[in-house]
Order: sequence, then C-alpha cells, then structure tokens
Amino acid sequence: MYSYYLAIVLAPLAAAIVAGLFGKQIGRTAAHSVTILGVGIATALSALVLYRFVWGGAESENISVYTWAVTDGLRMEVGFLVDRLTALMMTVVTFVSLMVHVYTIGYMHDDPGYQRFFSYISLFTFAMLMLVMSNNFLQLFFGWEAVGLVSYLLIGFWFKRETAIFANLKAFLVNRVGDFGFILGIAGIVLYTNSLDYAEVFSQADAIAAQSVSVLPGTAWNAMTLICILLFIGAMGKSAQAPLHVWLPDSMEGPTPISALIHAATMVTAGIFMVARMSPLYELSVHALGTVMIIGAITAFFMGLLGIVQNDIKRVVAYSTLSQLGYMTVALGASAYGAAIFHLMTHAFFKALLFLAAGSVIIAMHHEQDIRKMGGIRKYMPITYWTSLIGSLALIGFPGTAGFFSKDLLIEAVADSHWAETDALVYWIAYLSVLLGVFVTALYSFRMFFLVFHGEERMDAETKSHLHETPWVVTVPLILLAIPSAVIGWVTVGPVLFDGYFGEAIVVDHAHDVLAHLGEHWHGALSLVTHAPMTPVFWLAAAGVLVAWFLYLKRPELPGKIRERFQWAYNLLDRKYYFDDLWIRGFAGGGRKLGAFLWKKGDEVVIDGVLVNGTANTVGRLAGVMRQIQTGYLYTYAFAMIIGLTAFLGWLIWLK
Amino acid sequence: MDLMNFAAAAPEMTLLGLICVVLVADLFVAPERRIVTFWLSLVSIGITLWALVSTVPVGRVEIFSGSYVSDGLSQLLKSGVALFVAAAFVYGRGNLAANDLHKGEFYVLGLFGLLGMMIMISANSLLTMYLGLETLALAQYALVALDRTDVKSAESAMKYFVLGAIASGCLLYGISWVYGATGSVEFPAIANAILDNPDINGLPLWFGLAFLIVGISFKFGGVPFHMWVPDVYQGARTPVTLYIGTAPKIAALALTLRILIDGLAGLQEVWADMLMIIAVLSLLLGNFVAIAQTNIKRMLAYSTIAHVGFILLAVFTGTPAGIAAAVFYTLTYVISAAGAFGMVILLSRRGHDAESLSDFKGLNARSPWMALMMMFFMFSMAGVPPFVGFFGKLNAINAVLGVGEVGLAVIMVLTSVVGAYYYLRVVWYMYFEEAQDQALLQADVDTRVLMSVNGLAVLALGILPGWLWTLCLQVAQGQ
Amino acid sequence: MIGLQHYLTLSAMLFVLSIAGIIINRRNLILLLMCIELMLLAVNFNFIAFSRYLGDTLGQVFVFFILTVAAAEAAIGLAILVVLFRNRRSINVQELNTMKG
Amino acid sequence: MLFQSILFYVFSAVLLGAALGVVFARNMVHSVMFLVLTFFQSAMLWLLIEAEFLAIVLVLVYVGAVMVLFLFVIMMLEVNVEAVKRSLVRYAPLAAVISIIMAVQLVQLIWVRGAEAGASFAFAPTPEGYDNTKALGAVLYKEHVYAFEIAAVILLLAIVAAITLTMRRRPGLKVQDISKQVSVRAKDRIRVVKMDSEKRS
Amino acid sequence: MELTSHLLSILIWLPVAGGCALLAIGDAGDAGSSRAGAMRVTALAVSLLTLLLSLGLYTGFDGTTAAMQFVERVPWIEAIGASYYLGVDGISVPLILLTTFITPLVVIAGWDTIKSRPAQYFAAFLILEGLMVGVFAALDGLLFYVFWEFMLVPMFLIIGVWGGQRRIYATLKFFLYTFLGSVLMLVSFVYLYLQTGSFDLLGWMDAPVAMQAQKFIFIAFLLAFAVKVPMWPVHTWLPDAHVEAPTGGSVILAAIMLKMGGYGFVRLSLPIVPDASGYFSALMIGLSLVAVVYIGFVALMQKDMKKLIAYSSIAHMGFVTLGFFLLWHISGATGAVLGMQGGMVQMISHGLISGAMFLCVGVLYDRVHSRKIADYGGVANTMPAFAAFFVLFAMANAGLPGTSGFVGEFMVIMASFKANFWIAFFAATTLVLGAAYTLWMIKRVVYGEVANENVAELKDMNRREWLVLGILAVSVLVVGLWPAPLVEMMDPTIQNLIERIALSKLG
Repeated sequence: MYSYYLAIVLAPLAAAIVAGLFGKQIGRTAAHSVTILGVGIATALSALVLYRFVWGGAESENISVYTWAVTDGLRMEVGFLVDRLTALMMTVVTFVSLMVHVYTIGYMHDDPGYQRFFSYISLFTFAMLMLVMSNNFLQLFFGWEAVGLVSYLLIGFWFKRETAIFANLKAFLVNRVGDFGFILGIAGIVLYTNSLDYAEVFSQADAIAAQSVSVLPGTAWNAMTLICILLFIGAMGKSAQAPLHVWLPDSMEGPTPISALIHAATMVTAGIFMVARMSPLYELSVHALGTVMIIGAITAFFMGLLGIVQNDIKRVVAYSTLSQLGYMTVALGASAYGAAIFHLMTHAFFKALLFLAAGSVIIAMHHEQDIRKMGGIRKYMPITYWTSLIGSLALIGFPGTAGFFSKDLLIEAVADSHWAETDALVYWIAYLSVLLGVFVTALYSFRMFFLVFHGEERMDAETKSHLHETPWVVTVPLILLAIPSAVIGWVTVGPVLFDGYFGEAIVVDHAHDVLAHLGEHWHGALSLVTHAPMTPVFWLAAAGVLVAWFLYLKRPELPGKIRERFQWAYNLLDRKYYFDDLWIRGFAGGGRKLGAFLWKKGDEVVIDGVLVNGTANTVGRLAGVMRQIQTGYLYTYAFAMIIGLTAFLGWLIWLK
Repeated sequence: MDLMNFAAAAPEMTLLGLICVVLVADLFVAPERRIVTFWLSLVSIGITLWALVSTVPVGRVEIFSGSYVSDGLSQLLKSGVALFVAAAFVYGRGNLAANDLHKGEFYVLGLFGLLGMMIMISANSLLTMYLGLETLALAQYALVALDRTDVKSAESAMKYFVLGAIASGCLLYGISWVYGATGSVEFPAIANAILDNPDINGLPLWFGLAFLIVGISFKFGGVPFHMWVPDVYQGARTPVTLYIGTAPKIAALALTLRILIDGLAGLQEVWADMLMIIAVLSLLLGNFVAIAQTNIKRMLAYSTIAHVGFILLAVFTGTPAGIAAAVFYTLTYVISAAGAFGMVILLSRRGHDAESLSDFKGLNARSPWMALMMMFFMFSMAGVPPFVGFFGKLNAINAVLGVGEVGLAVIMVLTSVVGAYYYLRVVWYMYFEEAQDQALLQADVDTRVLMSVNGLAVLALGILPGWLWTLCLQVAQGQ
Repeated sequence: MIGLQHYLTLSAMLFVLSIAGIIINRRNLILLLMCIELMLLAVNFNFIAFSRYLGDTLGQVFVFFILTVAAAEAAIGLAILVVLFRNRRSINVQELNTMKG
Repeated sequence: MLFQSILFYVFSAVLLGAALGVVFARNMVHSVMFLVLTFFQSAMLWLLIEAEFLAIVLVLVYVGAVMVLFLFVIMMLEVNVEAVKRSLVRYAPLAAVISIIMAVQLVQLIWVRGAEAGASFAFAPTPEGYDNTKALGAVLYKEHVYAFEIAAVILLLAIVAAITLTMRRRPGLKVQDISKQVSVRAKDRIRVVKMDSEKRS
Repeated sequence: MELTSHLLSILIWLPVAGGCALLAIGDAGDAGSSRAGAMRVTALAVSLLTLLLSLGLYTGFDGTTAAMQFVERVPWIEAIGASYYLGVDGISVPLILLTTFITPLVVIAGWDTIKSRPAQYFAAFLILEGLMVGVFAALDGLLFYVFWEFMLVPMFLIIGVWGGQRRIYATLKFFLYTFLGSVLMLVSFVYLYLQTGSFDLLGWMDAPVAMQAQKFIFIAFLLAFAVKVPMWPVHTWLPDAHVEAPTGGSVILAAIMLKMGGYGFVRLSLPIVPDASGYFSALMIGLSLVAVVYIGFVALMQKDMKKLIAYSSIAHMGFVTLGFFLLWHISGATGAVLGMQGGMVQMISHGLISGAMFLCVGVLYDRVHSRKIADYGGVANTMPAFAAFFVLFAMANAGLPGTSGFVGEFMVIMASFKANFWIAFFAATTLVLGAAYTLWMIKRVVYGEVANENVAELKDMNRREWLVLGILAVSVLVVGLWPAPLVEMMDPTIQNLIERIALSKLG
C-alpha cells in the first residue's frame, strides 16, 4: 500500500506545482483539469484505503518514507501512519476537496487568479493529507503549518482587498499563537521520550504521566497535563476555539470554496483530529480533558450566539462552524473521541454543503453577501434551496439527517460523561452549553435560511433580473454533498460509534469510555430516530426553528425592537464579546507599542545614544578638550616638560 | 682595546667623506641642475650602505676606547636609517623643486643628520650618544627652518630648537648625575658599576635616570615631552617632516635601548614605571587628539605619539622579546609613516601643500593605485592584519603580556580602536567622498615607483613578517 | 669646607633658575636662548664637580665637548632666530602660536 | 680653606645674582651683560676646584665668542625691548611653584639623602704635579678622538646650517661674479659698431 | 600535486587572486564600458569556479569522523610558532560551502545594478570571499585573526563606496564596533600563545587554563563574537550597516559575516574555555532570549525593509547562540547535541534566507530606489512572480516547516525545553513574533491595491533576478525538506565537541 499512500499525497502536490508554476503556460482548463485529476486520484485511492479497512480487514500501517534528519538520538522522519482514523479523515478530506475543486470551476470562473487558486487548493489537499497521514509529530507540525500557510494564501487570495489581507495576517498570527503552544507541547514530548514517533511516544505515555514538572516555582504539575494542554493550545488555534477563534469569521474574506473546504470541512478540524489522534496521551490527564471540555463548551455556546446577529451570509455559517467545532471539542473532553470524529465527518459534509450553497447564492447575487438584501430566492434557485434546506436541517440535527446522529449522540455522550461524578461544575457547564447550543443553532440557521430564501425580495431590480440557478459545476457538488448530509448517518453511525470501527486508533480509558456506555443501550439508527421526539434536543431545535420563523417571517419588525430593547446585549454580540478588540488593540497594539518603545528608547536612546554614540561623542569631546593643552605657546610646552620631569623626581624622592 | 681598528666605523667614516664630497660638489652645481646633488646623495647613501653591509661584525665590536660599538642592532638600525633617509630624499625632491626649495643643503643637512643617527646607533658611551644626538638635532633644526620665507617653518624650528635644547640640557644634567654616581659614561662600564656596587643603585642615579628619560622621551615624542611633535610636523616642509618623522625614530630607539638596556638595565624597575606612564599617556593623548585634527600632518604627528606609546611599552618590558618588538615596531611603523608622508607630498603641487585631510577626498577616483597604497598605510598604522603594522602591535602586545601586564595590553588594544577612527577617516575621504580637485596626480616616476614599493612592502612584510621578526629577535638577544 | 655638595647645590640652583627663566619669560626668544646657556652652565658645574670629586678627567672632557656643542647650538639657534625675525619682524614668544591644537 | 670657602660663597652669590639678572633684566643688552658676568664667576669657581683649562675655555669661547654673537644679533635685529613691558605674570606663580618644588627636590637629594648615605663629599686631593690642561690634553686626542671628530663634524654642520639659514641671495642683487669677470673675452667686452659716416651736406 | 591536498588554499586564494586581478586591470570607473563587462564576466567565472571546486570539499569529506580534513600545514612565522594551518571539519565545511554558494549569487545580483566602479565592487566581493573561506578554514590562531580582521576592510569599502545616504556613519560604526570586539580577542590569543607556545587552535583546545583566565578569555571572545553575531546589546551596528550597504553587501553581511560570530563560539569559546563557557552560559542564554523577544518586538516596528530584516537577523541569530549554550542546562542524556546542531543548522539556513530576503529588497530597491515600507503596497499586482518569491522567503523567515528556517528553530526549541520550560517558552515566541514582523511587512509591501505610481510602473523580475532568487528558493526548500545530509555532516563533529566541552580544563 506504500505506493498508494505516496500517490495519494503526491498527486495533489504534483498537480499544485504544475498549476502553480506553469499556470500561465497551460491555461485555465488545463489547470483545473490537472488539479481535479490529482485530487481525483487521491480521492479514489483514499476511498480504496477506507474500503480495505472497512471491508477488507486491513491492518493499520506505520511506514517511514524518508529520514528527515537524525541527531542526538532523535529520529526525525517523514512517514505515514494509516489506520482507521486516518482512512476516514483521508476520505473526507479528499472527497470534500474534490467537490470544492469542481465547484470552483464555476465559482472562480471570471477570476484572473484562476490557476493560482487551483494550485492553492490542491496544495492544501496535499498539506492536509500530510497532516492526517503523519506518523510523527514533526510531520504533523509540518502539515499543521502548511495548511496554515495555504489558508493564509487563500484568505488573502484577493490581495487587493484591504480586509482580506488584514484577515489573512490575523489568521496566520492567531494560528501561530496556537502553534506556539503546540510546538512547546511537542518539545515536552521530546523531553520525556526523546522521540517524535507516535507509536514510540504512545508506548511511553505512562512514563510521562508519572513525571511531574514545575513550571512555576513551587508548583508541581503532571507532565502529561502540561503537554496535553500545550498541544491543545495548538488545536485551539487551528480549530478556532475561544479565545483563539477570532480569525475564523474574518477568514470568510477568502473565496467561498475555500471557506467550505478549509474553514469548515477540513483544516479547522485538524485540531479535533489531532486530539483524537493523541487520545492515548489525553486519556492519561484528567485535567487536560477538563480544560478541553470547558474551552469547547464555551466555544459551542457563545460563538453560536454570535451567529444570530450576523448579516453576512458567510459569517453566519462561519459562526455556526465555530459553534460546531466547540461541540466536537466538548466531545473530545468527554473522551468521546469517536463521537467527535463522527460529528467532524458529518459536519464536513453538511457544512461544506452550506458554504457552497451560500456561495451559490453569492454567485447568483453577484457577490452580494448581505442577507438583509436577499429574500425569496427559493423560486429562482430551486436546487440551491433544497440542498440548503438539507444542510440546515442536518446542522440543527433534524432527526434522520447526518447531523442528527452525530449531534444527538455527542450530546448523549456529554450527558453521560464521567465529569458528572468527578467535577460537577465542568459537567454542568459543558452539558448546558451543548444543550442550549442546539436552540441557538436552530435559531441562527433558520434565521438565515428564512431571510435568504423566503419572505420579501429585498434585492434591487438589477440583481433580480439576472437571478437564476447557478451552472452545473456548482449545483452538482451541492447535490453530491447533500446526499451524504442527508443519509450518511444512517449507514455509518452504528459502525463508527459502536461497532469499534476505530479499533486501536483511538484509545480510551475504560473508566471514561462513554461511548461504550452508550453502546450498551444502542439499538440501531432507526430506534434513535424514533426516540428523537422524546429528547430535549429535538424540542430545543424545533423551538429554535419556530422562533426564527416567528421573528423573521411572521413578524419581521420584531427583531429590530428586541435589539433596541436589549441594546447592551446586542452590542456585546455585535462586538463579538470584544475579543477582536482584545487581540487587535490589546495584544497587537500593545506589541507594537512595546516594539516602538524598545526601538526608540531601548535601541536608539540607551544603546545607540548613550552607549555607542555616547562613547564616540565622549571620545570626540575629550579630544577637543585635550587638544586645548596644545596652546601653541612655547612656554606651555616647556612647562609641560618640566611638570613631567618634576613629577618623576617627586615620585622618586617622595614615593619610591 | 684596539684603538686603531677603525674598520668597524667604516660606514660613518665613508659617509663623512662623502658628505664633504657632496657639500663641495653642490657648490659647483647650477641651481637648475640640482638633481646631480640628489643623485650624488643617493649614491653616497648607497655606498654607505654597502660599507655597512660589508663590515658586518662578528658579535660585538667596540672601538675608539669603547666609544663606539658595532653589533647586530647597530647594523640593522643603521641600514634602516640609511634607507629611510634615502626615501626621504626621493619623496622630497619633486616637492622641493616645485616650491623653489631644491637646495643642496637639504641633502647635505639630511646626510649630516644621517651621520648623527648612525653615531647615535653605534654609541657606546653617553658622550658619543650626546654628540650624535646633537649632530642629528642641529641638522634637524636647520632642516625645519629650510623654507626661510615661511612663517610656520621658522616658528616651528624655533619651538623645536628651544625645546630640544631644554631636552638636551636635561639629558646632560642626567648624564652628569649618572657620571657622578657611577664614575663612567660608557654603557658597559655603567652596567658593571651598578652590578658591582649595588649601593649606587640609589636616588642620585635615579635622578639622573629621570633626567635621561626626559631626553629620551623628547626625542621620541612621548607625552608630556611631545609638544614639539605636532607643531614641527606641521610647520616643516613636508619632505622635511617625512625626514623627521621616519629615520630619527629609529635613532631614538637606539638612544633608548643603548641607555636603558645597555647601560641602565640594572635600574629597570625604576625606568620601567616611568616608561609605562609616558607610554600610556602617549597612547591616550596621541589617539584622542589625533581625532580632532583636520591637518593630515598634524594628525600623523599625533598618531606618531600614539605609536611611540606602543614602542615604549615594548621597551618597558625589558625582555628580549620586548626589545625585539620595539625594534620591529619602530622599523615597520616608519615604513608606513614614510609612505603616508610621501603620499602627502605626492598630492601636493606647486603652491599647494596637500596638508588638509580634505585634500585626500576622492583620491580613488584620481588614482586608484595610489589610493590603494595610502589605504595600505592607513590600515597598517591602524593595526589591521595582514599589514605589517598589525604584527608590530602583535609583537608588542605579546611582549607586554609576556611580563603579565594584562591591563596594559588591554589599554593598548582599546586605544588602537580609537586610533582606527582617524585612519579610517583618511580611507573614507579617499574612497567615499567626491574629489574636490579632479586633476590627475603629478609625480615623477621614481616617486611613484618608490611609493608602490613602499606600499607593497607594508603588505608583503605583513604577510611574511617572519624573517624580519627573527632578525629583530637575534638582534635583541645580542643585547 | 667646600665640597661636592656645595657645587652640586649651586648647579641645581642655576638649573632651576634657568628653567624658571624659560617658563616665566614671555617676552623674547633671545632670553630663552640665554636661559639655555645658563642651563648648560649648570650642567657643566655638575660635571666639573663630579670630575673633581671622582678624581677623573672624563667629566671635564665632557664639559669641553658641551662647550663646543653649545657654541654650535647657539649659532644655529641665533640663525633660526634671525630667520624668524625676518619673517615676522618680531621675536616675541607670545606671538609664536600660529600652530596649535 | 676658609679663604677658599669665602671665595666660593662670594663667587656663588655674585653668580646667582647675575643669573637672576639675566632672567629678570628689562633690557636685553643688560641681560647679556649679566650673562657675561655669570660666566666670569663660573670660571672663577672652576678655577677654585682646579679646572683651569675649562675655566679659560669658558671665558674664551663664551665670553669671547658666543656672547658677542648674542650681542651682535640683538643689535642687528634692533629688537624693541621696551615694546613689551609687563607682559604677563598670570602663570608666574605656577612657574614659581614648580621651580621651588624642583629646587626642593634637588636640594633634598643632595643634602638630606646624601647625608643619610653618609658619603663623603670632600673633593679628592689632586696628585702631585697635576696639570689640568695636560691631563685633559692627554686623553682628548687619544681616548676621546672619536668624540673629538664628531665635535668637528658638529661645528662644520653648524657652519653649513647657519649659512643655509641666514645667507640671502636677493634677486637682482648687484654683486660681482668673479668667474664671469675672469673668463671674459675681448670680443664680449667691446662691440665694434660700424656706422656709416654722416655725409656732409 | 593533487588538487584535494591544496583544496582549501585554492578556495582561499583563487578568489583573492581574481579580485586582485580585477583591481589591477580596473575599469576606469565606467560601468558601461566593455572592459567593465569583461570584469563582470571574470568575477562571475572566478566565483563559479570557486563554487565548483568547493564541491570537492563536499564530495571528498568524510562525514563519519570529527577529525580535521583537507589539512594543510606549512610554517609561517616560525619565530612565534604560527603556521599556515588549514583544515576543515563538519562545522566548517557547510559554512565554506555557504560562502562559495552565496558569492556567485551576489555577483550576479550586482551585475548591472552597480553603476560606479564595478571592477572594484566585484573585486571587493571576491577578496572578501577568499577571506571568509579563510576564517572558516584556519586552524592557526594568528591566521584566523588575520582573515577575521582583514575581512572588515573590503566590507568597510563595500558599504562606504556603494552604500546609501548615511553610509559613512554606518560603515564606520560597523568597522569600529567589530574592530573593538576583535582586538580583545587578539589579547586572548596572545595570552593563549604565551601559555602554549604556539598559535595552534587545536593545541589551545587541549591546553589547561585556570578558571580566572578562562573567564577573561571568554569575555574577550564574547565581545568579539557577540558583536559579530550580533547579540543584544551590541547589535545596533547591524541595522545601520545593513540599511546603508548595497544589496550585495547586505547579503554577504547577513548570510556569512554574521556566521563568523557563531562559528567563533563553536570553534573557539566552547572548546578552549569550556568551564568559563559553562559559567557564563546562563548569561548567554539570557542574552539570546532577549535577542529573540526584544529584537522581535523592535523588528515589528521598523519602517525600513532592510532594517526590519536586519533586526530579524539578530533575532534569528539569537537562536544560534541559544542552541550553543544550552548544554550546561540540560541534565538529561540527550539534548546538548540537538541544541548545538540546531544552532548550526540555523546558521546555514539563516544564511540562505536572509540573503534571499535582502536580495528581494534589492530587487525592489533597484526599481524604486526606496527601502521604506510606506513607499510600497500592492507590489503583487505588478510583480506577481517576485511577490511569490518574496512571500516564500518571508515564510521561511517566519520559520515555516518545509523551509530551512524551520529546521534549526525546531531543534533549538526541542533542546531548550530539555533545559527549562521557560527557555523554550521565550524561544518559541519567535513563532509569533517572527511571523508578525515578517508577514506584516509582506502585507504592507506585497499585498493591497497598487499604492502609488512607482509601484504601478514596476516591471517583474528579469532573468538574472529569476535565476538568483530561484536558486535560493530551491535551496531553502531542499534544506527544509531534507536536512539530513547537512545534519549528518555536522553530527560527528558536534558530538566530539560536546564530549570535549564536558571535560573540564581546570584539572
């Protein structure tokens, strides 16, 4: 399988290089053909790999491709660890990527940077595959940063837009803050194991957990807790967990296909994947899991709230992504890694779908993104409408959709998590967050849905006259994504969550194993769907949809009144809890002030002014003073000689 | 004691005879054919050098009842002074001719000075030393005043004369005390007297020593007996400055070594401290004040003072390594100094002495080769390897550290850094600034050739300093 | 009893006096030259006294040469003085500062 | 002995007084005269310790030649002595302090430290039949021949230098050129000009 | 006579001789003349030949041993025990190769941008190349010092003659600063010479030295090398020098001359005075971290591209010194080699990246004649290819994995965590700071709307610039993706060095 794996990784890379370096020469058609071909190969082979795991009974493989460097006993390699977790991720990534490639043909049709764009997304596919297929931390970090790079390039794809290049810088830097923790986490692992290889590290996990480390004087932390939290900081950056979430909404400045691919389906889930991949480590640190859970819970609920006040169609989806990522993170904290990954998968489909649908609307609206200027598009764009509906239903967890299975079980897992016994506070925060989050999700999803597709047509006449369904390259991916969004839960929920699909890939401490616990009550997908109306989740979602209908279709004047009434709350949400201000004014601005201070005062005044030029000036001034001795008068000269002589004589006679 | 064995003094005698020839011959040379005197003088120096080389003594030879000594040191230093006097003649001729100063007296006085220096170098008694010193000094006074129409020349000659007379008065007063204390003026006899009778190693002798140090230090230009140096360097015609700034330093070194090492080695702990103080003051004052100069001759004068600090610190150690370092340093410094003053001459034209630093602006554009040579001299003086000046400094530092004086070594290198600034300024003017004067250089072929040889010597000696250093070491070990 | 120390003291006083003369005198250069002669005289006193004290002729020989040289020196000194005077019409020490710093 | 002591003190007193006169006299010519007196007194003192030859040389060379030279220059330059009166004594105190310190140092060396050492300061008695001049002469041309030659060189140098510095060749100066005069030829001297005789009208 | 037995000498003297030949023939100051053209071709030929020959160093190098190779030794100044002693080991070969690699690029980069006195310009670089190789190859203290100091002269001229507005201030500051640093090193050299009787560097490594003396020597070395590296707080010459230097000068300065400091630490400080190095290691680490953090913030605020890159150089070189001095703080069995290895790799990588960055700025400067960030904006609109290169190198500068910039930083951070969490913590801030200052500059220069007419008229890179930046880009990626050859070459030497350091010289 080695050559298959290589082909999976290298096909998109080769395509990216061809499209990137020779884009001008080969032209547009060739550029998209070659990249689609590359990703297509990767998709097919990934599917094959997945097939072999699911039905072929293949064993996981740990392969070294080449040795990057060896020194001091530390082997730094590039290699593949392909197991069931990886195979699932590979398939999701390549499939969504393929869809996005196809979709892009239509979406970017008129863009001068067409070839460049294809090159980027292919490169992204390569990087993401490197990330998920890695068998070691070094390569993980490589992929981690490489997807960040491509994300940076793609957010700033329209580099003439000031907002775009602001957003990409912000995204990169915030991610770097996360990576800062991540690389320290890796360093911690190297400290205790002197290895970067997953297998080696996992085998020594117990030894790490036995160590304690004193980071602040007088404290003793479990080494594993420290490492896991540091690694999780990386995940927070990449998966946009509060407070490192600030980059994701802004990243919507990029073209919509990449919002779908990178900022919804794949890259942002790298953090989730990473924690799941590190389950053997996280399982050994209860405190780290608790941290993960709290962060996830906060993200899930509060970021969802922000979605309610957004008016940009993509930003609404972006906040929903944030919220859903929070859900996954909570699941991780609950040790329900499987649930997290499962939600990751379903989310990839339906969120990519939603983004692409939003993109479709944007194309039709001639790149108008404000939902207040839309409305009643249903009749113009039936395919987009129906696929959007499927996506939205999946998002809110309408029974039977993919999102229903993943989210419902995720919430079940949280409800069932061991925190109920150990740390009640953590448990209740997490549980309430995910529960209330369901309502919020339904509210903002259908707010957007109603505002866009139903009600009054608020666009101008010019736009309206051109409004029609988008071409097939756009709608086909929508349909292809809508299908799994609707049905994939039925066939996969059982195997993935309860029938031990992940096998050895995910390690869960028996005491934490909520999924196993849930599995005891598992009676199949149908049973779950039929029981849905008995759960609070269902009613909360329904309430959300209802409220949205009431406020935005039935009584559209109400939201304005509510906003006036609760101006402070609105402001809080509108300003995104002031996190942007904290980062931009606080940290970035503070850093710049500090930099200016150190430069002007430290370097220029103290070091250069006083020490360097000061010395030089002192020398110069001394020279000026000393030359005064040379008066030009003979008697001064003679006098100097006599003083010298007298001094010597005095020294001899009186001192020696 | 072989009174009649004059052969060892052949160089001096030859030179004296030749001086008389030149002196007389010059009377019959028409002013416009003064070049004859020039070549005669060079030939005289050549013959003297030949006499010098052909009378290399085996070991140490004393003649004239112990007044005269010939040894390795004297041979080496005499060759040096002869060469540099010749260089001064070659460099100076064109400039003097251009300024209507091309008189036979320049050469005659120069040769007299050379004779004085040779006498000093070979002096084995304080009497001979004094007489040699005066020969040199009187020739120099007259040379400085050579341009009789120039106010500055006369003024500087007067200053030089008065201060020089005071210095030699002090020297003599010191000699009288040394004589009184030891009963002798011959260096070996003085050394023996101190060795035989430790009682005389007391205050009277020390007093005499202090006065001697004044004389020595004056000759070298060590602080605070340096005051004449800048004024004389500036006031004299540049060829004369070149003369004064080069060979006499070697003679001054001979003066120092003969008196302090040959004669008063027993008093090292006394004179070492005095030398150290003078040297440190010289290093500081020379380097600092040079920064503030705009006249290149004055700047080089102060730089000389700084270099003297190095030489005196090498002597201060009193070890063979130190003496060798002093000899090496002096010889090699003088090479650079000759080149630097030569360059000032080269840049001058009729009616315009290129004395200002700004005259060096844009030299690279006017003559890249000459600029390169000047850069060699400047970097050599600044002590940047691989130019020979670096090895001079290295050896001096080596000697100073060899006697455990880390602090002094640090002062030496730190003041060099200060010094580097003003040497760099010359390079900066030459390379980084636009020329104020776009005219091409006017210089005779002989001057150009000598300049090139001089510059390349600075480099070549820097790359392969071994033989000269070995020679210096041998000479020093003979002391 | 007049002995060595008397002569040495006399010499020392002359020496100091000549130096004081050089420093104090700011009027004319000729006086400086005369002070230098005084200084040499002091030196000669020392030599002769030591020579007599040691019963050795060397000191007196030295004085002989000093006298010779001093005469030559005086001649050159006066010659320079004349040159200076011709250029500046003055031999005032205080005007002798065109070069300084 | 006593007489000699008295003479010593008298001569010394006059000597020092004259020396002070040299330094402080207002008139240059007076200074020179004081210097002459100083030299005379020195010669006396040297005679006292049987250095007759040098005493005579001093008078001959200095009084006879050098001082005359000084006077000559003073007269020639017509230095306006009165022009600069009390030129300054700003630094005089400083100079005085330094001079006094130096005097103290020397005197302390000679008297205090000398006495501590307990050395005898008495002059050695001269041997019988000692002739100062003869004794000097004996060594001067033998042991010190080298120095003597150098002294000769110095004198030659002084001549060359003095001439170099002071001899002036003014352009356009009307002096005889002997060699030209000697080598003159008849035809250079007379130019025979043929002229046509004037016709009588 | 076999070529390899004199390879080092050839590598030193070939460019020097070439430079002297250029000087001798000259071009009369006219860049347009055919003679000047011939000079350029000659310079390129010489530098390429040197590069070609230096490959022999790589192919002929035995990477399994720490012993000196390609050794040449002839007596030089026998009276003071100095010899012409050359040799290379695993830490000098990469640096020599870097030197011979960068120089032709610099020659090409200066091809038609140097208008005045091109012959002297190229001659200066060739001579400089020889001298730099000499520094890395010298095994005799005196020889080392000669190369070390004389190197200042061509650089002094390069900055002073072909530099910008304040070139004189900058070049004097550069010269005097570095001169000040190195003269004290000379004193130490002489001290060591007096102790051992020779200038043999390897001999010095074996000579016992008392602790007090070691401390003094270390401080003297520190001054010399810290100035060169440069370390905070003796770094302020670097931004000035870089800003004023012509592009080629900046490249050489950043790419190679800064490495001299790092090389000095590993070649001299650590093995010769190991105990003092240990004694001062906490200080060194502290200064290195200050360089990373403090300078990172300072770089953020720079308004001049070259100054910004210069400051970033200081910060990156902080990693070098950090890596070198970690070993005393690592208690475990591993980590010391990793840190030092990281420092070395960082040096090589920084040579490539900073050189490339300065070349990029040079490309812009040649067109607009401004280095001010504010004078640009939207360059990507008119120079897309250039923008791609610039962004790539910026990413490398920010330490993106897959580029060479990551390798060293990664190793050093790994090693520093082994020493102390907080060392690693501050070191890792470079991830954020490095990205912040580099990418912020990129944002303002490359992205955005076309800012002004100058930018609107920009022409994209010509073939010469493509070639230079392309080569550098490939090498940055190669080292980033496969550093193993580099690491393996240095590994035995570094291990040997660590073992040597572990032995106290006090006994």
